[in-house]
Amino acid sequence: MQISTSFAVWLTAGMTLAIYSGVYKENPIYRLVEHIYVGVSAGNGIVSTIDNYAKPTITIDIFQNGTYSYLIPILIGLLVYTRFSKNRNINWLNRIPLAFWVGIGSAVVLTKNFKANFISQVTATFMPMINNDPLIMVNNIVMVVGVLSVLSYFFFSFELPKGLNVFPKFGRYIMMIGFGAAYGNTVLSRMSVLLGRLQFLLGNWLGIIETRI
Amino acid sequence: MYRRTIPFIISIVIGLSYILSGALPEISAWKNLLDKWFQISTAFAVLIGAISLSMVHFRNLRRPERLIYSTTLIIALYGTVVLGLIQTSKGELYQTWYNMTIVPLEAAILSQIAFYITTAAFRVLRMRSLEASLMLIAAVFVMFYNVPVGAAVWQGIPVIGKWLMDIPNTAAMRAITMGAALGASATAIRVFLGLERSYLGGGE
Amino acid sequence: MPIFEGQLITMIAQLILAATIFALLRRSRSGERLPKIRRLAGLDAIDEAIGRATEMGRPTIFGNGSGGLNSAQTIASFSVLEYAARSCARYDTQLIAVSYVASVYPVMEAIVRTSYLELGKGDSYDPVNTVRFIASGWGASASALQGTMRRERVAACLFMGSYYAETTMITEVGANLGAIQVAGTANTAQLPFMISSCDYTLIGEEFYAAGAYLSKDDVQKVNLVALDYAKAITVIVIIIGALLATFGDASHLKNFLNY
Amino acid sequence: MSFWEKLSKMDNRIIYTALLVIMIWALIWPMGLPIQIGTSAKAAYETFDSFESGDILYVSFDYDSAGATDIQSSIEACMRLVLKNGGRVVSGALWPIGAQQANYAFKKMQEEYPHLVEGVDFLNLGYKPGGQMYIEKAMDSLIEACANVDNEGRNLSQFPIMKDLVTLKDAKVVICGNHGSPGASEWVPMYATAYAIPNNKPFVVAASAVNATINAPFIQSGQITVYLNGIRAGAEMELLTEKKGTAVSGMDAQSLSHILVFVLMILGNVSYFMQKRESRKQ
Repeated sequence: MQISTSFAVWLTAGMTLAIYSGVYKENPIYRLVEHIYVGVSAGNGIVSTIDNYAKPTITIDIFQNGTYSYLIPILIGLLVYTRFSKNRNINWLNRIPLAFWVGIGSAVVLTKNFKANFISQVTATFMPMINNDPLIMVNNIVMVVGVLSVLSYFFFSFELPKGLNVFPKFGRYIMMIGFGAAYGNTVLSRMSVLLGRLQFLLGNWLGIIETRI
Repeated sequence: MYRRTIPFIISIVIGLSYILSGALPEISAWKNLLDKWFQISTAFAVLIGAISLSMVHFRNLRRPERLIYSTTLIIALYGTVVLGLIQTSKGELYQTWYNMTIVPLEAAILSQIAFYITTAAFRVLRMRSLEASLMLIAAVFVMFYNVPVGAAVWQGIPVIGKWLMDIPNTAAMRAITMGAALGASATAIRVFLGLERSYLGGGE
Repeated sequence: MPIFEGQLITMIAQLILAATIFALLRRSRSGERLPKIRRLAGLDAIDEAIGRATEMGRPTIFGNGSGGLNSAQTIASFSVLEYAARSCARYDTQLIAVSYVASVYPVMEAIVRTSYLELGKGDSYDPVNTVRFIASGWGASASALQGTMRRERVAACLFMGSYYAETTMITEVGANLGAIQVAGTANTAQLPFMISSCDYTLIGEEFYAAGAYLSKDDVQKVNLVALDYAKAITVIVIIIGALLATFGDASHLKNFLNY
Repeated sequence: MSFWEKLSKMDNRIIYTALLVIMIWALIWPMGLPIQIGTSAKAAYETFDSFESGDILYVSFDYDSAGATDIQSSIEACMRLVLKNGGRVVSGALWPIGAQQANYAFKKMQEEYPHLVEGVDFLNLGYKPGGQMYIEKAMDSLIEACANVDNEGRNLSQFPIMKDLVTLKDAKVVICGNHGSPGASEWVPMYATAYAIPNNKPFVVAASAVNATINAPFIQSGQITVYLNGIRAGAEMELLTEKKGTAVSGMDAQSLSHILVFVLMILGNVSYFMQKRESRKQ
């Protein structure tokens, strides 16, 4: 294990350190590297879409297989660029692809998404609240009451009767526990990203620890 | 008038026929075709972000304090695209460039948050109220449920952490998910009823 | 022939939701009153924050995150922006509205300018500095936003919209500046950071409700009322289901809903 | 200025340095705290150990290099198990950068199992646009969803593995590597709820920890069968497949960084309450 001799590794390490320098103090190198990142990632998105999808659609589907109907969606996609025209008779055409995508998107929301994110969640809450195992029983009760309380917290157009007021309050507490859990997991996740970079710097670059890909 | 009506009719016809052909196996070919069309049309609209980005940064070229950054961004963007079109994304030079820039920068930029989250723990997570305290306590248990030191200190930590994740957190997130699903459906319904046209942008 | 296999109830449920929205809208347009939407504490906090900024003679900053025009959160944020712009114009408080989404920026500009003009404060509207497009991409925009907040020494921060990882960075700066911060988002992973560092946070649907409450558009209000009905029915169905599961067998109801 | 006031005005850079120092410390001199193997890692092990010769695993790399530390180890461990049993692996990506993560994983697998032949035992389909519509299309025809080509731009019909994977429904298990959207929020409605769960097929998600709370309701309802949460699950999977890697070696650094966050929380709160008491005295 020794320090890397690869130019690419050194440059990569330099980029990483430039970003970290920005954490300590905002500086021009940090901003420069950040702008490189924004540019390259936008460029890469274009290149990989063209390479992996747009090009083969034209060369294979249209020219080789003669599926000329695919010219229609290509045209729909291209219409989006009319928004950059100043001519009012042309630039409204960019709404056609938007309408096409929103139409299909809304259809998916109404069918698949509603089923998965609503119906399946409702039926999963049909839990027996009496069980021989007291632990399961408590869990199920907390779950059902918790879901109902959080739902009741989000009523805006009518007030619950006096006695039922405890539910929205309880719902808020349950949510706070949920957000706490979200915080705990976020710590793990963010530290992981830093960890990955440190493993690269100490491993691939400086050769102090085992390398990672 | 037609500038708004035609797009609106398109979204209704496409959307409703998509739902219908998904429901009737006999005409599911239409849905399969639309799936493919959706993919193709998004693929050919891929330049839109880059164009908006370029417009902002070409405008910045006139501002001396932004000149160097915007020039860098434009060169990085178009350099990558040109290199990718000449070499394809599998070319050796492209791959090297990509591995040197995107791979480390993506992670390095996001990992800055590790630093911010640490200072936030010191500065802003205060037990100002019962609610904030509940949040903080849950956060501590879940944090130590996730790492080995938790169990090493006390076996109860992972048990409580898992319970908090599995029961109260699931209940809260489930209700929020349901609410969001209802909200999303209502938005889709408004699209089909013609009440929601913000997606068409401003103007006439 | 199976029609809507596994989705029949899904479709019927949404037809009912559609009918409710439609009926409520007709009622409201024929002049009948809709159920009143309760005022949320977070809205008072917005007034308080702008008031504090006015007293201190320092600016109020408004941001609406990285959502595009297709995001419901962005749409809801527009109502809050309009409200904030009108308050700032009325009290002659400097408003800085920042955007980092190219498509959202012109809409924000139109909203703020119109609000200033409607109150006869067109002179206070600064076309360069009131609504700003600060950067694109969250990394660049988060640091630009931090810089703006520090340089302008903002006294009130309103962060309303679809926020992601940048939350931690910007709310901490606001807290260090001693600004009153009011935030609202439906992105649950970011809520802990808002709740801990902001004076008031509109959680998830509360944020949409705030948008509808402040909005002049009756479609938004109708939508909220219809969703309340839907949630009430959901609560009843869950209670029935849980009772069936406890004292009998909920599988019939389950199968029915999945029919 | 009292001690507590001074403490609360401490320069952030001291905290940043402390974080860096303890993480580097733990990486160079690991303490080797024991890692407990949780139920979900065990469930994942069973799921993938049940693969038989010829069974196909489809992995969707819906993340970038920032999500990789959290997710890659879990996915590699799952692939390792499948390939060990003679199964095959096909990968796709809903994120442009995901295709590269798939390449890294396959390169590693080829080092471990040199007999693997590309196109026969494994294949990287690469990034494809469309998000949830890609999934929907792939349930009908995978080749069409991919516009006929793999990540290298080669025609898909020449690869034997694609003959047995006409649609996504032919895969024995699908794993989604989830770092954000598109990701599990697309796979759950389009694939899991609509097809996999009603047909008693498992649906596995390996996600960065940020997503754990959002995905929790779908785990409880069974729409996600096996859930691998962050680097922690990665470390557990590395131990189960007896191939220690970066996840295991990083767990000590994770432990220490979590302790630091905890200590800072306590310090912050103590100084908050002490200052409040002092100001009340005055």
